[in-house]
Amino acid sequence: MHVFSIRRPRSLRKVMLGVAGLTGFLVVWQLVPTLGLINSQYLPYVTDIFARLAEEFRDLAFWRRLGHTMTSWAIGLAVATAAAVVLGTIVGLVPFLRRATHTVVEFLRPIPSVALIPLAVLLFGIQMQAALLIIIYASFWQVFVQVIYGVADVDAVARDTARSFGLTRRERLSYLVLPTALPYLMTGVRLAAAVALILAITAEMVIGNPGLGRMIELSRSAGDSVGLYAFVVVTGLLGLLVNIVFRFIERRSLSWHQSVRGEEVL
Amino acid sequence: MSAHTDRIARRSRGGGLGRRVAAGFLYSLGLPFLLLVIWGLASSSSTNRFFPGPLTILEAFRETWIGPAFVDDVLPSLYRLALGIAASIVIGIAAGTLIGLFRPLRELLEPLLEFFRAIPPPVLIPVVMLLLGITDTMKVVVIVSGAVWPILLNTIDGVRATDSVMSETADSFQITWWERLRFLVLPAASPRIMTGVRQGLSVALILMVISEMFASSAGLGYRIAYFQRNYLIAEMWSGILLLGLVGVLLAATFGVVERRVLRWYHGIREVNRA
Amino acid sequence: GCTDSDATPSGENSGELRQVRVAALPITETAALWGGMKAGIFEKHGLAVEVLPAQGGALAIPALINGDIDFAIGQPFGPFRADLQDLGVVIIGNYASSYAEGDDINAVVASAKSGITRPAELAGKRVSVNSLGAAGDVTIMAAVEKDGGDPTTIKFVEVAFPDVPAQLEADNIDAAWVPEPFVTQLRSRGDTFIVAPYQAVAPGLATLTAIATKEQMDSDAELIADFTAAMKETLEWAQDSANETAVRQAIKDNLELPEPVADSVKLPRFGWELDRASLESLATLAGKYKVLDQQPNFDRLIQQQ
Amino acid sequence: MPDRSTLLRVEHLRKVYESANGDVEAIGDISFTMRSGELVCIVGPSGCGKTTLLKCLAGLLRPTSGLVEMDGQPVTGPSPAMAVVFQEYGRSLYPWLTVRGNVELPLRHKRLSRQERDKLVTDAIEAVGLAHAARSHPWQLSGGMQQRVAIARAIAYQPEVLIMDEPFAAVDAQTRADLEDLVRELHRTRKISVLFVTHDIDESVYLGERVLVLSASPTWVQEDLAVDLPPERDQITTRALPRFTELRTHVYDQIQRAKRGQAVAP
Amino acid sequence: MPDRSTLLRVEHLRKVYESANGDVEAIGDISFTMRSGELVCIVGPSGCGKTTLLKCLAGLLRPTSGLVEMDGQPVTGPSPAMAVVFQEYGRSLYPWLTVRGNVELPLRHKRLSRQERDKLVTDAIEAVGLAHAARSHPWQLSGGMQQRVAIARAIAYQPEVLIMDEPFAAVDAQTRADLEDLVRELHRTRKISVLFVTHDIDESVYLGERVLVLSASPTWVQEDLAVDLPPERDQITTRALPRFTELRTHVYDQIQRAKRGQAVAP
Ligand SMILES: Nc1ncnc2c1ncn2[C@@H]1O[C@H](COP(=O)(O)OP(=O)(O)OP(=O)(O)O)[C@@H](O)[C@H]1O
Ligand SMILES: Nc1ncnc2c1ncn2[C@@H]1O[C@H](COP(=O)(O)OP(=O)(O)OP(=O)(O)O)[C@@H](O)[C@H]1O
Ligand SMILES: [Mg+2]
Ligand SMILES: [Mg+2]
Repeated sequence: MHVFSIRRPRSLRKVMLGVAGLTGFLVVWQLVPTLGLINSQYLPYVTDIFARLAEEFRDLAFWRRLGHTMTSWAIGLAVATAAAVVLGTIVGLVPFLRRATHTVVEFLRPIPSVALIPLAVLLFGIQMQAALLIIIYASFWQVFVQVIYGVADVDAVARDTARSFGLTRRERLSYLVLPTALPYLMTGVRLAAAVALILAITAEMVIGNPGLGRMIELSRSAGDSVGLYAFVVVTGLLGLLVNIVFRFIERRSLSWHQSVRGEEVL
Repeated sequence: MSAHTDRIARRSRGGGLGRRVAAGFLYSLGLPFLLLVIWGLASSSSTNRFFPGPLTILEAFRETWIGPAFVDDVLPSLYRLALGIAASIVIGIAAGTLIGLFRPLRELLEPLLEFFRAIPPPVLIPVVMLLLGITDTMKVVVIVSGAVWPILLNTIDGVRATDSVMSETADSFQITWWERLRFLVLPAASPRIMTGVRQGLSVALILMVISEMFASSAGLGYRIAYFQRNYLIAEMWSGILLLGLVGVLLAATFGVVERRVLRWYHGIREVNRA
Repeated sequence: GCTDSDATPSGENSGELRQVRVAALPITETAALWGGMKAGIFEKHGLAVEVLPAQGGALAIPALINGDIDFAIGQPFGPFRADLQDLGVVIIGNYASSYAEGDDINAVVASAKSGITRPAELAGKRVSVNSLGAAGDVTIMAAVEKDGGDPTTIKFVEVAFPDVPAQLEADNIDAAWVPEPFVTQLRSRGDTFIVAPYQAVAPGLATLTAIATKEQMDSDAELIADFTAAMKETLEWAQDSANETAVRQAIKDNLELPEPVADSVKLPRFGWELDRASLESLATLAGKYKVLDQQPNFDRLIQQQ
Repeated sequence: MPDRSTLLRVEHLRKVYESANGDVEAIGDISFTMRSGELVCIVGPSGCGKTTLLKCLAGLLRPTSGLVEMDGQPVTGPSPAMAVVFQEYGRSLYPWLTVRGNVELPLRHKRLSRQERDKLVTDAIEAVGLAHAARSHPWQLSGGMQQRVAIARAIAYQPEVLIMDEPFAAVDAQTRADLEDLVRELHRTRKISVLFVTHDIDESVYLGERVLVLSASPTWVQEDLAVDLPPERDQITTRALPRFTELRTHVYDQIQRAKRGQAVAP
Repeated sequence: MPDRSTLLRVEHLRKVYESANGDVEAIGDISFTMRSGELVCIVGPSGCGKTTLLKCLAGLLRPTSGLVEMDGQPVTGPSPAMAVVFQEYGRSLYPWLTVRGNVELPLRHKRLSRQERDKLVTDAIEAVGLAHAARSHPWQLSGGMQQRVAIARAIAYQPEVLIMDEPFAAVDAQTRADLEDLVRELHRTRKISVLFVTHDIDESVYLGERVLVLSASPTWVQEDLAVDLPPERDQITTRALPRFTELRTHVYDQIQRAKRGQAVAP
């Protein structure tokens, strides 16, 4: 068995496969109305959607709306993540707090943010803050729960090591607890990023402040299915983009972790 | 000066049980009770109609949910919720395991999954409705379309993080594919899977409401939307209260299951807690 | 090259104008408001209006109470409910009404497959409205009863207007209550017009009203007066058939409707004068069909300006 | 014993770990053969590539270049006839299974009756002196006990080839002696071929029929020493033989030279 | 050396692990004292409770009953003057830090200048022979190298008391000898008190001023042996002393009796 060292261009293959997956999906989509499974009036052809997208991409207004949506997304996600990491770490580390807050957390978590929109409007009016409140509320829990579990995952021997060397609380946090919780946190943030995007758009749809969501709602109420799906596709693409960014961060920050380094061997 | 610790040495198992249950009770109800009191005090001094006091809401709760509404609105919702959760767990774990184990599959599907994950369910509902009609199936599908992600993502990440020495052990002993799954991959990923399931539970509940807020004429979510539109503020809050209670109930049930499934995991954690 | 469809014609001299925020749904009816703004009617009355596309009364009324917006244009059921809950909301004028005769602005249309031809046959069938517990289902029930059917057996489902054509075709519902342009669209593909429930039950019923808060009325009578004057003028302007092209142009400017639809969509009757009797009869019907369990206090609610 | 067939043939084996901060040449160029039924001990300085070598032989790691043949077939993956005791014994046990479950696991897919399997498991656990702990979980055991579980698992599997990576590092002297005798007995009665990595020079001489001394990195086989002690060995008498002392001194010198990097590649 | 003050006093220490499938009595009744600056080796059968004992002394585990005093104060938690090398060295290293980062970590909260700290770290890493691997991550190292990182970390910390749990189990004979001399040197020049668990009987006699032999479970101190070898020790000459052979044979017999459970509680 003569094997020679070949560094395969992994990333290239990865991109190719990913594109293949997306293309396959688009082909299926194109086929559904073509074969008449669903009337093309309700599920338009992919080709039409791309034509519309090309048109939108040349429109400054489109980018401005996208900007609105992404601004509330980014602010909401950042605030939610920061709050969830801080609170999650504190609650996760202090058994008393964890037990005492358990019921309240479980009570608050399943309250749908969509149901809270009127209250948000009541508090902030038809403003971005109202949408932000909703985004933060929904994405906070995603990160919070992951952090609580992650913080509890510290290895017993690793913790004893920290204790025996008398690491200060801060050092223990930054060198032991957070690295352990980081894989959990990354998953949480990726979940929260999608949730925040969904809510940024839903809030715009319902509250009606400017952004992608309002465009979706406008297309919808006009019965313009090509426009509707074009914006939905933009949403999906945004999700994809956000994920690529987070994957990149993850590969950087988790290069030591089994899930990332495991890919390098064999 | 000595550290004789004879007295704290052993928790007596029999008498301690009662006290543990009492402590558990206190822990789980202490903070909620405290918050209720604070809220009651705050609302009695404010006159904002949109934030009624707890007593008003409890009254509304009793009138709204205890009675036929429970059978007509709540039970069907819970039934769909249960179906949705079960389907999400099965799909999430099964697909997550496959995707986590097979790198090409992951590379093939990841962009597609991320694409779908970002699409807001309210936009998805009309399409699903078109395919499945205005049926329970459609609502269950909507629930699954949201609740499956935390489970799926956590499973993928958990499966990918299986310790290298452990999987080499499995390789070297020629463990069959099925045994590998059953005795290595799933247990190793189970802490992550459980995190995902716990997330998924509340997301499922949220989507149950959303699936009923659009295109429906009954159900808990529909009721809440209805109260909202009609400014029946106390009733709306009582619906949210009910959702919260369902959430707590789900979490409690899940807690029991988790303690069973992750007994080894919690065992390790408790070992050196001096 | 790049375009910018948001670019607003410059030259707004909003120097000493008073800022007013009005919530209105992004539907064709709002064209009168947009058209009036463009025609400079509000400016003339010292107002600079900003239209916020709030989705329905459920959001507009909290925002009104919160003071974030000054006025809302919405269906009368919103203020009915708000009045029942004592939220301090008043209807200060009409905005748009249905037609007492001729083609109305909305109708119940049944799919060809269902074989329904008249209102009484809706009994026992699945009928969609955009929002349960409002004017749609109340007037449909009344129309069915009037035609000899049993209104209690109708299965109402919530389906958003834009989704109706697809759902009708997929046989998920038997009939649907839709406004224009969907009525025309459905009829042209072979579905059956059943009834225009507003016209059948309460001819000339108000579909949209102008809403404010009692508090606002007491504290800022000047604003109310200015807005009333401007609205009166705007609605008269919009109702004038000479200005129809301008109104239709406002639709095209503000909604993403296809051009032919914008040109042909049926517009409601605009007017500031409230028809209190039709509103009261609507409320009575709602009481009868258990959609409202109490009657709103019309003396308090309706404050025609 | 020249009639025994060749079990393992390693030729010009080379392994380079590629990583972000530079490549590490774990194995330079190793060639040797091993006959069926032989007991070969491998010694060498810490970090010289013993574990890497074993993983390549067991088909767990793909060599960078070179040939590994087992029974005349190139090794492409783990073979069912082989059992491995890993150096990182703690991590090779599954914490969610009991001791018994861990030992039983690899037997599940062997076609054995319930009784046979139970007997194998019970015998193996008894042989390493853990009968009293069979129902404990690995994390409830001491380090040495964990290591013995890993050994029991390999024994119960009844392999034809047993690969052991410092299997007795964590057990006390007396237990170690007992386990050494157990391995020799398995080797002699069941004709199991054994590849045994150890740092204990006496152990390598006492156990082995051959001792391979590896050089420091870049690794090659510095010495392939035949142990000409009688096949019947005994902790007291064998270790007291003058030839034993000669051999162990020889190996010790070799190791010392290897460590100091004084040996020259052949 | 009777003038040296008492560092550690252990009286009637008992530790029972409570677990779902029954309680395990890890330590029966241990009493001993250790003077400041002493080097005490602990030997005993596998699973007799050595690790448990060390954890209790280090303040990482709360004894079920009994007294542990250090410098006259009861031990309630880990002391900053103490460094521990854990038996599970692999798990006590943080995979997200490099070798250097791991060694440096406990020094961070010591008030040291940048240069001092760097020097300590570099020296410690060189002392264990890992200068070439300072920038690797623990999972890129061999078992023996990982163990040496854990040792380097403890040395760099410059503790007054050094607790080592089978620290040389995974390194080769030559490296082991070097590290033994390193420990003795630290002990002699810096007057560090050392508690050293080992399974290598020769090592315990070569290193220790006293050897504590523990019995099998339920554990008590079976023998407290003073090693009356000259303080200046040397791998060749000391190990060749007849007294050395006498002592090691004595300890070996004790271990054997301990293992067989023949010894009787005092
Ligand atoms: N995953 C890895 N990535 C990069 N380098 C590695 C990896 N695993 C091992 N190495 C390097 O390969 C070399 C050989 O390692 P190996 O574990 O085979 O040594 P060993 O002979 O088993 O040592 P020991 O006796 O200490 O266990 C070492 O220099 C080590 O740093
Ligand atoms: N977390 C635990 N839960 C229950 N029992 C435990 C736990 N840790 C250790 N034990 C038990 O306590 C006893 C002593 O364990 P300990 O690790 O102290 O032994 P040791 O002397 O260090 O052994 P070795 O030399 O093998 O490392 C063993 O019987 C072990 O099974
Ligand atoms: Mg090794
Ligand atoms: Mg131990």
